[in-house]
Amino acid sequence: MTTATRQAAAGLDVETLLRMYRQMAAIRLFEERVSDLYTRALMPGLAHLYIGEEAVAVGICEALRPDDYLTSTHRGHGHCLAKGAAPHLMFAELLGKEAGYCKGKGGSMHIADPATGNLGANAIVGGGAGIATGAAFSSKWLGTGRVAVCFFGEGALGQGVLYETMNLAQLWKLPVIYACENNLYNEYTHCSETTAGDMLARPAALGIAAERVDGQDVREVHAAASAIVERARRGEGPGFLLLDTYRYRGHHVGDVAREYYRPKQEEQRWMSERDPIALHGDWLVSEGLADRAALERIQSEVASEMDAAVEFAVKAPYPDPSTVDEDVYA
Amino acid sequence: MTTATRQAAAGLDVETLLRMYRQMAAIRLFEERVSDLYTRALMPGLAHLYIGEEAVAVGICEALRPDDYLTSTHRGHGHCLAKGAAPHLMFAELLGKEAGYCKGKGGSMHIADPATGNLGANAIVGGGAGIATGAAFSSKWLGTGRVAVCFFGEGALGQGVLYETMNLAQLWKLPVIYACENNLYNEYTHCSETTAGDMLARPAALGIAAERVDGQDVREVHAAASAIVERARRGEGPGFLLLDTYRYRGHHVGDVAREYYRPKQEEQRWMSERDPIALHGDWLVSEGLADRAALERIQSEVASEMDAAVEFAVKAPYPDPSTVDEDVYA
Amino acid sequence: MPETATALRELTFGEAIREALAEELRRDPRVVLLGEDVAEAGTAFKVLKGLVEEFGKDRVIDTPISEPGFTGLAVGAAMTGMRPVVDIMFGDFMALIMDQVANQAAKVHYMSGGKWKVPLVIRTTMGATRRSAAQHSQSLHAWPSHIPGLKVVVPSTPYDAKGLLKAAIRDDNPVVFFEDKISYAKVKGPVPAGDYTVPIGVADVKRLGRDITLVATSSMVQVALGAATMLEEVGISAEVVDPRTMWPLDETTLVESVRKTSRAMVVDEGYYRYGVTGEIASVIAENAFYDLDGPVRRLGARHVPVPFSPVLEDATVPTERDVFELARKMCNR
Amino acid sequence: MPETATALRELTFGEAIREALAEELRRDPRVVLLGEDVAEAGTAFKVLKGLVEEFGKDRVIDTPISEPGFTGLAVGAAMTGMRPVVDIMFGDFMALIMDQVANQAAKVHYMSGGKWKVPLVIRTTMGATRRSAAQHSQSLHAWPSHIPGLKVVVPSTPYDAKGLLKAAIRDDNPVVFFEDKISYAKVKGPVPAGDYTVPIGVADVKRLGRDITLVATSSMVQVALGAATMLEEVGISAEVVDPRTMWPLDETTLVESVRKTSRAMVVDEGYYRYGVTGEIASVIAENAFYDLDGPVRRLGARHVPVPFSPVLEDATVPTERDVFELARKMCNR
Ligand SMILES: Cc1ncc(C[n+]2csc(CCOP(=O)(O)OP(=O)(O)O)c2C)c(N)n1
Ligand SMILES: Cc1ncc(C[n+]2csc(CCOP(=O)(O)OP(=O)(O)O)c2C)c(N)n1
Ligand SMILES: [Mg+2]
Ligand SMILES: [Mg+2]
Repeated sequence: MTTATRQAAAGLDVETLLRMYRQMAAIRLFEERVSDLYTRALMPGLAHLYIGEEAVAVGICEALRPDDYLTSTHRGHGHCLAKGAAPHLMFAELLGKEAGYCKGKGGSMHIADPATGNLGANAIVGGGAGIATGAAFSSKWLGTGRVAVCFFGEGALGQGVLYETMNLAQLWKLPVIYACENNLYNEYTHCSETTAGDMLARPAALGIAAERVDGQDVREVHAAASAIVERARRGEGPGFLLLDTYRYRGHHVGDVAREYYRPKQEEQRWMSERDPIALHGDWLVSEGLADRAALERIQSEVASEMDAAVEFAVKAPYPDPSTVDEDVYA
Repeated sequence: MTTATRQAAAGLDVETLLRMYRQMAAIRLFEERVSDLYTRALMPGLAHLYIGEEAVAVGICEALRPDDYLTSTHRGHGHCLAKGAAPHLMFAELLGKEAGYCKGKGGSMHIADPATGNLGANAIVGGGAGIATGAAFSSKWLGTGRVAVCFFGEGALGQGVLYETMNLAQLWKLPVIYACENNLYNEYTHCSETTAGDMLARPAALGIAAERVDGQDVREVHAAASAIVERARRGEGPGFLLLDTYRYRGHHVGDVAREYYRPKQEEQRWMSERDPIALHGDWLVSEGLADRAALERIQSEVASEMDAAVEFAVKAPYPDPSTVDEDVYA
Repeated sequence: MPETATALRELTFGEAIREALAEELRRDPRVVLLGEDVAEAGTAFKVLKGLVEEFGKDRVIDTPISEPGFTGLAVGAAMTGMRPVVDIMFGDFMALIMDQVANQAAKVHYMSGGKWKVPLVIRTTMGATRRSAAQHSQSLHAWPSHIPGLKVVVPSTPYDAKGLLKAAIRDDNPVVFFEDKISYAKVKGPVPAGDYTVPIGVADVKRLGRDITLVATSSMVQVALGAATMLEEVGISAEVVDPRTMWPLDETTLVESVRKTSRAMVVDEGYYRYGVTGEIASVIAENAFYDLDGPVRRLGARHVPVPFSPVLEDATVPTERDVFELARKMCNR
Repeated sequence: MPETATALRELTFGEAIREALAEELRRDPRVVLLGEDVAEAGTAFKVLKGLVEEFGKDRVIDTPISEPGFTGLAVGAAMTGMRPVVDIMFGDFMALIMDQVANQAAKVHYMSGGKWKVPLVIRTTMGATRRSAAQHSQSLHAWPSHIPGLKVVVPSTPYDAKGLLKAAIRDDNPVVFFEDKISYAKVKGPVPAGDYTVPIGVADVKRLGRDITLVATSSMVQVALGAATMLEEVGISAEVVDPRTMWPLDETTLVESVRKTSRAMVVDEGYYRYGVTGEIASVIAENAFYDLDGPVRRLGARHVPVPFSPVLEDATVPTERDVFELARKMCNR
């Protein structure tokens, strides 16, 4: 299927195309504010920024129903936002505030929200594999038609539990999509040092429909995701998307001196040539679907939204220390 | 490579061909005595018999050097014997006697013996994967040229750690052979219910040299093993053999009523048409390398050997209860 | 099959488990059983025999040998509307799933600020003396008991097993349920035919006594009761208290018993060190210190890997005689 | 680089660890380090920084994110002539490798009747208050301590860390070595420049006192010492005993101290229940019962998953003030 056919198949209208632009911009600006909060020592702990990978989360989540499920990772803000999380409640969680998605108990790596089908970000690499596959199991057993997307980095290909759960999904034809974000690095180690053979052959060996996708092209991601999600929804079994992408920043906000593990030029090349927001914006303009001013308007709307969200979170109160003992048991 | 070329390549002489016959007969008769000891309530616990699968262990172990390593499984007697274990010390272990390979501490599922490179049978399905891969790691790091063989049943394809260790082996080009004995059943469940996709594609996806072999043809097994073992020894990386075989008896000695999970005719067919000892014996006779009398002599020699070994074990004393606290720490 | 909650039959421990599962499968369509060889084979211990015939392969589901994988799947299924009961054949395999149990199941509710729930039961086994050697004989209930967010159940009688398993399945939290392998066929007792639950977190005084409290768990309850009979013959009246659940732990019942008897011994089949006996002994010593005539004493599995040889293995598990002798010493008789 | 065993420098805890590894890598070619991002990155905590430059990528080996896989590989390598040191980035990931640790490494020697040995060190971390939330903040040293066949080390000072790590690497048994993350940069102390070992299984009295014994482990040793200073101001003389190794446990030193002071508190950063404090308190109570003025008391991590928010997380770890106040109450002052 060519890109053109796919777009047609996915039936993308201008609203959707612009919403994807806005969503990517929102994630980018969210993350920049996270970085800023960290630098200003307003955020406890660390955070793993999604900057550069926005097209993956947005392209996939735009292909989902609101009641579809996802599991996310340590680098999870983008997934949560793309699935519909409210930035102010996310910032509040990142700052450890009572108003946050998890009442301050989860933090950056554990944003969870039943309302948007978010089963939770996870700080264990590969930790979402079982949960997402289980949500797909429920969907099939209860007949709800929901699809579950399991986001993970290519580093999670190292975790055996992923193969165990993919095998289960394929045996039982569960509606789960394994979305592998290949940003080339497991923390500070290049994936070529950690991954033998051909990444895509791994799910394929289990009989899972698997496809490699340009993760910087949001329309391409969306088209591939739409096809594989609908296939899963029809009961034809799980899918696997290998999405080539890149994180612009460090592994986490504190990882600033990166030359020892990856060259500056590599970073520069991805940022200047393969930026998902710029690429999509340029395309929108070249296709006559938006002009520069419209895109800038979106950017500035999103920026104000983020500023307000940060302000909300900064001002929000911390939880009462006595709540530490709540929510251990249901 | 055809069978003929392979045999030539492996350079099989009559002694080797006859030794393989003898080794298979020894394993068969060993296991029959185990069954007998169990029936006579002389053996504590249970045992998982290797009857029907003899060509796999023998074909592979004949391709190994005495100082090569192996890890074995719950169904491990055949591997241990093929690698050179003494039957009387094995029986002694199975009966929980002091003279046993592990002083009675290990039993049927934990026969281990440094002298024959036996790193230990393992009662955790997939439990040998790490150990065998680690032995190959040592071999490479210390430059000893040793190869490690990791035996496991197709049920172990369910264990994620296998993919983790195969990935490591391929990344680091470790001299380890993964020998997957596909006897069609994980305990009482057919492998088609537990294994999605194509078994051989799994190691292949990691870039590991993988080959499917008729596990009932000892010469075929030996030829395939020789080639892949020598390749590993040359530093060209790990290998994977998928060996089609069948266990004639129950999952363990107590599993006698088996019709609910597999038809009697299936058992009969394998036993009458694909018996590795009969097939090899017939071939030896048809090639003029042995006559029936010679084969029977081997059988009866082995039988006496086994009888003596059983007698040794039955007469051997139990360990002193005080030894229970020994060997916890080195 | 006429069933009333009062009709008592003698069932084995294993039959009680099966009956609890059958009743819950009947009661709630969201309950499914997952594990290796659980369907036609009815597990390696045959405890589930017959369930697949009644409930079908959609409810009694054979899995690959992928303990971390199917436990993880069950966590996700539990979060999204099912009530899975996972079968982990040997308790030793808990070692394979601790990430799913302790890092995922136990923490989902808390990490999400109470938003997601994990109504999951993990049934597994414990207990030695089956000549199954070091990797198939451990009693690892101390591990999950250490982890906040989990409940841990260790029933000792058929009655408790049925009632507690039903309570566990209806609980909205992850529960790890340890069944003693030897008890499956060996321990018999009266069990109501119909529906009842035993609350999680309530200890049971299995025998009243005056001179010493024997706190015993799972398989060790029978051992303690046997020892109590022997003790009676030498004039010592032993009370046997079964906590029934490791967590929540019914401290009140334990402490009250010891306040009365002024002596306490804790008997458990897990490894002796850094296990169950240390916690329970400490709880007693902290809360009944001034009533104690002497230190709380502990008996656990010998602190060695479980050996295969019967003569060695039998030396690793506390026996009636061990309990009897230690109790006699504690009572100076 | 002139090195003599007597030249003392102030090193951080992290530097002491690195020095121990560097010296052992230099001393014994069979020692290799394996783990995620251990080479150029020097681990997530930068503790190994510089080692790959000296020893090369054949000795300091980056692995995929496959904790069970590379730990299992290390078990096999240890059996066959290497002395691997495995790096498990966060102690929480112990949950992923318990099968390799408890079912394989711990049992190989015993199951083989003493024929195979597993000279393996697993270095991992513990300790909260880094705002890393529930899956990156646990102190799970109780789990391996429960398993016979393992040794478990929990150093609290740079001196002990270096000496014990060297002893662990030279030990022929699997050793799990827990390093407190906060201590890496925060705890400094004198460390000899050259070779020395600290024996595994010997406790250290970190401070002499008369009125109460504070048994403290790892990060809690600093807390106990701080509390001891506060207690001094109210006229209470606290002895601080650091067991240094959970197993073997130096019962004699603990018990002797309590016999002298007649009061004992155990402070540990692991979860409070079914953990380290229960075992140590029981050992003390069993052996010093008649010398005790009151029950042994325990402080552990609050029995909840570790929360993210600083105001919540800070309420989960025992503080100097907690120790101080409890000690004062125990001494009736
Ligand atoms: C089981 C486990 N091992 C190790 C870690 C530490 N860790 C956190 S992120 C990470 C790298 C993940 O790489 P990848 O999956 O490619 O995701 P990316 O960070 O590139 O998005 C590691 C090793 C972890 N969180 N969980
Ligand atoms: C981790 C683990 N899970 C489950 C078991 C129980 N078990 C023992 S043998 C077996 C089936 C193994 O099947 P396979 O690997 O095909 O070997 P086979 O018995 O057919 O030789 C199972 C499930 C185990 N020993 N270890
Ligand atoms: Mg990555
Ligand atoms: Mg099989």
